[in-house]
This record gives sequence, structure tokens and C-alpha cells, in this order.
Amino acid sequence: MKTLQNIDRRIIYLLVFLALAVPMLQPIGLPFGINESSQKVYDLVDALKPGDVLVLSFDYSPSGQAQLDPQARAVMKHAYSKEGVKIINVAFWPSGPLFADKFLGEMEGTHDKVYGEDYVSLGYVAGAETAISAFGKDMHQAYPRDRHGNSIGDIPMMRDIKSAADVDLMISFGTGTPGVPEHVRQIVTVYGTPFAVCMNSVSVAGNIPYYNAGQMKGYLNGLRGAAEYEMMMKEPGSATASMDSLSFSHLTVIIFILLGNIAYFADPDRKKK
Amino acid sequence: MKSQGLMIAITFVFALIIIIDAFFAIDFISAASTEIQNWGTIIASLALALAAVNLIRIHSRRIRLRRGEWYNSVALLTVMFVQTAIGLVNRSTGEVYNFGFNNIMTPLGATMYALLAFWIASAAYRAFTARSIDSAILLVAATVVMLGNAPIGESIWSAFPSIKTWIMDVPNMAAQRGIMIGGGIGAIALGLRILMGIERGHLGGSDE
Amino acid sequence: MKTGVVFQFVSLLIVCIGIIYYIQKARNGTTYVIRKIAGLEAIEEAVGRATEMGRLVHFSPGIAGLDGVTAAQTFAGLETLGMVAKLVARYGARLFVSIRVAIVLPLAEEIVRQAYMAEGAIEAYEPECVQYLSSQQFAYAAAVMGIIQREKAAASILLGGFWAESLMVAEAGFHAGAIQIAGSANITQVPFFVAACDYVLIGEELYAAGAIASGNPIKLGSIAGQDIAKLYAIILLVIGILGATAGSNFLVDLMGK
Amino acid sequence: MIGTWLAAIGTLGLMSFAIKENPFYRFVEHVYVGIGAAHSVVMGWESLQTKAFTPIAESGDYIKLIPLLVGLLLYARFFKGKIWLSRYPMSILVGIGVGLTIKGTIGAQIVNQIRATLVPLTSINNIIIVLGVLSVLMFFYFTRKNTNALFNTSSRIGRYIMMIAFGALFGNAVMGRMSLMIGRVQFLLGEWLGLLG
Repeated sequence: MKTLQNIDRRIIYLLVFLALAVPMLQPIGLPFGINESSQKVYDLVDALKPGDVLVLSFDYSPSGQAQLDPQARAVMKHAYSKEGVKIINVAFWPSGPLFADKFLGEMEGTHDKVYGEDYVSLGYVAGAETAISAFGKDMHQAYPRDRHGNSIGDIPMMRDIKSAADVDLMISFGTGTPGVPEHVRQIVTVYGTPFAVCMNSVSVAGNIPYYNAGQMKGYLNGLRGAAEYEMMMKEPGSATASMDSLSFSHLTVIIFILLGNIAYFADPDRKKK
Repeated sequence: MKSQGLMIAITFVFALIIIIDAFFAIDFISAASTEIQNWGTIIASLALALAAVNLIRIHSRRIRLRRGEWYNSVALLTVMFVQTAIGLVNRSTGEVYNFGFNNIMTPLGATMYALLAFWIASAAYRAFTARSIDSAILLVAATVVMLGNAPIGESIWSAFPSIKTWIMDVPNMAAQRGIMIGGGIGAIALGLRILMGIERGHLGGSDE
Repeated sequence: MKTGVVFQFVSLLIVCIGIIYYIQKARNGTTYVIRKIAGLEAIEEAVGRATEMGRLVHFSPGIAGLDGVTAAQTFAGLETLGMVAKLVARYGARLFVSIRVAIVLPLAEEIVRQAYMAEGAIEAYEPECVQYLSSQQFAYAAAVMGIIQREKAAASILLGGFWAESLMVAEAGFHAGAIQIAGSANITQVPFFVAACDYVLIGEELYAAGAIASGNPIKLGSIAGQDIAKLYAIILLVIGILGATAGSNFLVDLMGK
Repeated sequence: MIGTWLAAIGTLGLMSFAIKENPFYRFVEHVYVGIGAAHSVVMGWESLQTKAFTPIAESGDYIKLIPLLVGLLLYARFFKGKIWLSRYPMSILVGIGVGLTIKGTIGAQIVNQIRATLVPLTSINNIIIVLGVLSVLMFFYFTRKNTNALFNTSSRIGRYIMMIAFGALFGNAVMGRMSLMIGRVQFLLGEWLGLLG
């Protein structure tokens, strides 16, 4: 039993790596259902009508990219396919605008939205919670220019959009601070803007009270949430393809916890408390 | 003008403008609140380069004195200067800048924390034990949530996702809400201590 | 007054007045009793055990710095360090304090030195027992793991702001067979501490522990004031829930005003 | 092509830490810190253009010179004896931050959370929620005697309910961390080696 507990770390690492890599090379395609919270995000986007204003806020950095990129890709594709919906891309994390640019580049030619008329990229403004509050209060003062240097007053679609009160749905792609609490404090509580979140898994448990209280209308949970969105769009992508790896890596961790506990309780020398 | 009293007064006035604006509809306060929030974003923009200046100081000293792995410091500063120059000329929308962002910054940032997958597995095996009621409850709940999250859980027993949802939405929600209310009160108390001039960590200041 | 925020405003006033009142009272000499915090009481046992075994007591005040919102956690950690160092000096155990943020180093050194002095054991104080390891998160964690394993630490006390490195350090301590006492206000890291450590301070318990260890009257007063604010929340909850159960939503409506 | 190779070398460099801390890892880490700092500078500069230079130059909004000049004082901390100057911009930032926290927290995290908990005790779930919120609040009630039976019992319940919540957090953290590694493995096997269909 002692040897079981003293097994080299690197063997554990190797097993995890295999649990992730093998199912990618030999997929099984285990089925999975759609969580209600994810369905709500989809329904909110789907219910947008021509003329409605959608804000997409990119609040993550490269370290969250593995979970957030597939979510953002799927949600953006859905949003840009909605006719007549006006979309504002913003960012309160410095890497955000570059991710938004990347997806817009990928989607070029797949939608009929015109820059300035139907969508706009406002880019990044520093200041975290302060910037979020300033954006909610007066977008024209918070963003005198868009990401491409155009004066915001010259952008046709922004003429009637002044504050968060004019927004019909706000979605944040977020992995930390500033993130959900900051948006809820400075936007949702003040303007009552409907708000949904695509977030990394670690953040989910702590933000559930906002969901229960209706401050957050729906959420996607990490890579699994992205896969569910892909399924709802009926366009399985990289997230769906990784679900088998997710399954086997979880199984590995659960088995490790079991083995570790067996070894621990079978060890006669374990310190008595 | 080194007076800490003046600094605390500044902090107090700025906070007060924002708080009053939140509860009362007074035109000039509202305008002032909008203006100072935009000031805040300007100062915060300037603060973004502080880390870079700090790095220049630390690493140029290390290179000068040939201390430790000074060649890594050369690499750090070179990459920093080159990418900054590209960004200032090419802007962050430019192709060259995005090459660095997409092929260096993004993969490295993503990998840095990806290693946690290994560490959590190793800790799960070597350290996470149910030796008290607390840790036993935790590990059972964690296992159920994992089985509810991973598609394989549904294949084993179709009820796992709904049990997971219940754990998340009922006991987890209740506990997190209790923590959130307590934490919110704590945050207000910290704010008050700052405004009262008791907590002055940000005014204490120290080199670097 | 804007619409929909009247109740919020009144609540804010109640909370603020409660907190300010108790801080002022504490400043004028009133002392407050704080409930037992198991993790804090276990420190003496842990230090005693380390002395018997002749092995190391490891302490980390977390990886947060001295500014920003997370600074409060570092300060709470350093306040408990004062208590730990006194016990170590009293028992004649061996201490190692690992530091990640350079400006925390002189503070921690001073705290440990003062503790040895207060115990009249300054000749036993070794300056090298407080060390700056690395400013990089994972390099710091790797260094701490190395030390805990090499020295087979008998106790590992982790109190402060911890992030992703928490489970690496806790795993090392567990494997070395150390008594582990850990706490952080970063709730996301608490689960790993619960799974791998013997005593855990959850969230705000860290600040309470710091206040107890330092005896700082303003901190204690603030905690008492925050309790009054919690009592206000509890009262609202009880009244509102009883009302809702009896079929009346008066408080729900009132709170929306 | 060059980009993918660069990314792959960097990825493997950082992953080598899992085997052992090594010089190559430290090199890649330094490169990461360097490019990360550069990104902050560039985005800070662009943010400044949007927020200060444009309004001043184009709309004559000269009042924005104030935060610009005060903000520059942040750099006084790098000059011996002038550190105190850098505390002025800090006092402004802290003031705005405290104001936003106080006014935002009372509604979003306190009043609205309490309000959402005012449910009738007519279902098991509601009872658990009410009991959970109350007992956790009582767990964090510190100024009381250790002999208070009501508090002792309720805070023990609070502790157990928190353990379930921490279990949920733990379970989700596992998913999050595995997802991060999945992203890297997908990159290595797919984009780099071209092994995935």
C-alpha cells in the first residue's frame, strides 16, 4: 500500500495525458444532454428581434482561451445569424478585442451584417469595474472612438444607443475579475439589462446566487457549455469533439481519489488525530 | 503636499460623488460622476505600463551585473521591446502584432495554467482524503458533480446530471449566497475603513 | 431619490452606521470576544509536535502583495505569523517562512525577529528562516514543495491569499506527513485546502484569525460592526420568510422600493 | 506554419515543467512575461488614445488633461524620495473603486440576494436554501460566546452546507482544468501534428 501512495507524480501526469489524448484519436462520441442554464442562453439569443441591441463583452485572457474561445465562437455565430440585431463588441480585459477580431475574421462572408450599420467593435478601455460602470452610464463618453479609430458619433448604429438602458441583452465571456460580479453590480443592478454569461467552470459555483436571483439569466459552464451550444446550433465543433477526453480525464481523477483513499485508510502508520 | 489627510480627503470626495449619484438624481453630480469615472479609466490606462517599467528596472540591473540567468532577462526585455514597438506602430489590430499575440502570448498563457490539470490529478491521488466529516462531504459532492459534468456520468447513470444540478442550485446556491452576503458586508467595511483613513495600505506606499 | 433604490440606501446607512459605531467604540477601548477558530487553536499543537519531532514548521503568508483588495489577506497572514513565531520561539522549534512578493520580505523578517525578542529568545533567531523564493507563481510553488519535502516539515501553515498553487503546496505538506493549517479568503482555493489539510480557515475566518492574533482593536471593532450588519440581514431574512410562508410578500415589495 | 511551430515549441517548453523545473522552461517563462508586459503597454496606450488624446485633440475636452497629468505621477514611485507623489493618482483610483464597490455591493450582493431568499417554506428545496443561507451567515458571526448553543449548532450546519458547495466548486474546477489541458492537447495533436481529422 505504501508503494501505491508513493507512486511517481510523472506517471500520474502521463496517465492524465493519455486519458485526454487517446479519446481524441479514437473518438467514441458519448451522448450528452443540454443543461437548462445553457438552453436559456441559447433561447435569449434566439429570441432577439430585428432592432434589438446585443452587447458582447470579451473579458478573458489567453489562459482562459481553451474554455472561452469555443463558447464565444458558437454564440457569435448564432448572434450574427440573427437578422436585424445590432451587435456591440466591447472588452474590459486587454486581450478581449484581439479575440473578438479573430472570430470576426473567421466569420467574414458568412453573415450579412455591415460594420457600423449592424455591428461595431469598441475595443478595450482600462479601469475594470470603473470602465464597466462608465460604459453602462454613457457609451459615447466611455468610448469616444471605436477600435478602428472612427469617431463614435459618426457610427450610424450608435446614434440611438447611449447607455446600458438601451441594451436588450448583454453577454459576457468571462474568466475572472472584472467579470460577473462587476457586471451585475454596475450594469444589471443599475439598468436592469438582461444579462447572460459564458464562463469558465471554476467561476460557476460562486456565481450561482446571481442566477437564482435572476441577475444572470443563463450561463454556459466551460467547455461542456460550449459543446452544448454547438449541439443546440446543430454544428458540432471542437468543443463537442473534446467531450470524450473530458469524460475519460474525469474518470481518471475519480479513480485516483478512490485509490488514494484506499491507500490512505489501509495504511496502518497514518497519523492519528 | 505630502499630507496623508489631503489624500484621504481626495479619496473620500471621489467615493462620495459616486455613491450620491447612485441614489439621488442630481444633474451636476451625475455629470461629475460620469467625468471622474472616465478620469479613472485614463489613470488606469497609464497604470498598465507600470509593470513594464518595473521589469525594465529589475532585468536591466540583472543584465548589468550578469547576475543569475541574465540571458533570460535579455530575452524578456528583447521580446518586450520588439512587441511593444510593433504594437505602437502597427497597432493591436495589425497582422504582425497579431502574429506574436496568437503564436506566442496565447499558447504560452494557455499552457501555463493547463499544467493545473496534472497537478489536480496528482493531488487527487496523493492528498485528497476523506479523513474528516468535512472532507468526506466535500469529496462525495465533488465526485457527483464531476459525474454530472462529464458525459460519461450520464452513460453510467442518467440521474447524475439532475443530481448535479440540484447540488449546484440548492445547497451550493445557499452556501454561496451566505458567503456572498458576508463578503459584501466585508467589502463595505473595508471601504469604510479606507474612507475613515484607518486602512491606508494604498497610501503607505513602498518602493516597487 | 432615484426609484428602486430607497431600500438599498436605507440598508447602506444601517450597515455603515453599525460598522462605524463599533469601530469607534473599539478605538475608545471596548474589547470584543471572538468565537473560537479551530485552525488558530491548532497552531500550538502543530508547533509542539514539530518541536518534539525536531522538524520544520513551514509558514506562508500567501502570494498576494501589499496593495489592492487582496492585501488584506497578506496582512491577516502576517498577523498570524507573529503568533506562530512567538510559539516557535517559546518551544524552541525551527521555522521557515517562504515569501513570494519581495516587499513582504522585510515585513515578515521584522515580525519574526520581534516575536523572538518578545519571547526573550533573540539569540535563537536566524535571519535565514525568512526567505524570498521567487516572484513567479509556479516557481515559488515548486521551491516551497522542494523545501517541505527535503526537510520533511512537521507542520505547514498557509494563511493568506492563495491561488492555483494552493493544491501543489498542500499536496507536498500532506505527503511529508505535516499537520496542515490553511486558510484563504479566495473561496475557489478553499476546497483544495479542505481536501488536503487538517484545519481550514474559511473565507472571512482568515481576517478574524488575524484580528485575534494581533489584538488590533480597530480590526476587532470592524468585525463586531460587520456582525451587526449580518444580524440585520438575518432579521430581514427571518421576517421576510415568515411573511412569505404566511402568504404575505410585503417585505419583497418593500425591498424593491 | 512558422507560427504553429513557435507555438508548439513554447507549449512543450512550459509543459516540460511537469517533468522537472529546467532552464528551457525558465527561458520560455521569461519570454511569456515579456510579451505579456508588452501587450499591457500597447493596450494601455490605445486605451489612452481613445480616452484622452482623442477628446483633447479633437473635441477640445481639455479637462481630460487633469487625469492625464495626475496619472503620470504614478511613475514618481520610480524616483527616490518622490514616491509620495504617486499616491495622489492612487487616492483617486481607490476613491472611485471604493465608491463603486459600496454602491454596487449593497444592491447586487446584499439586498437583492436577501430578497431572492424570501421564499415560503413550502418545499424541501426552499427549506434547505433558507437554512443554508441563515446558517452560513451565522457561521461567519464572530463576536459571540463559544457556549451559545443556537450559534454552535447552526454554524455546524453552515459548515456542512459549505462543504457541499466546496465540493461543487471542486468538481467544476476539475472540469475547468482538464479543459485547459484539452485545449493544448488538441493544439499539439491537431494543429501541429495534424493527427486529428
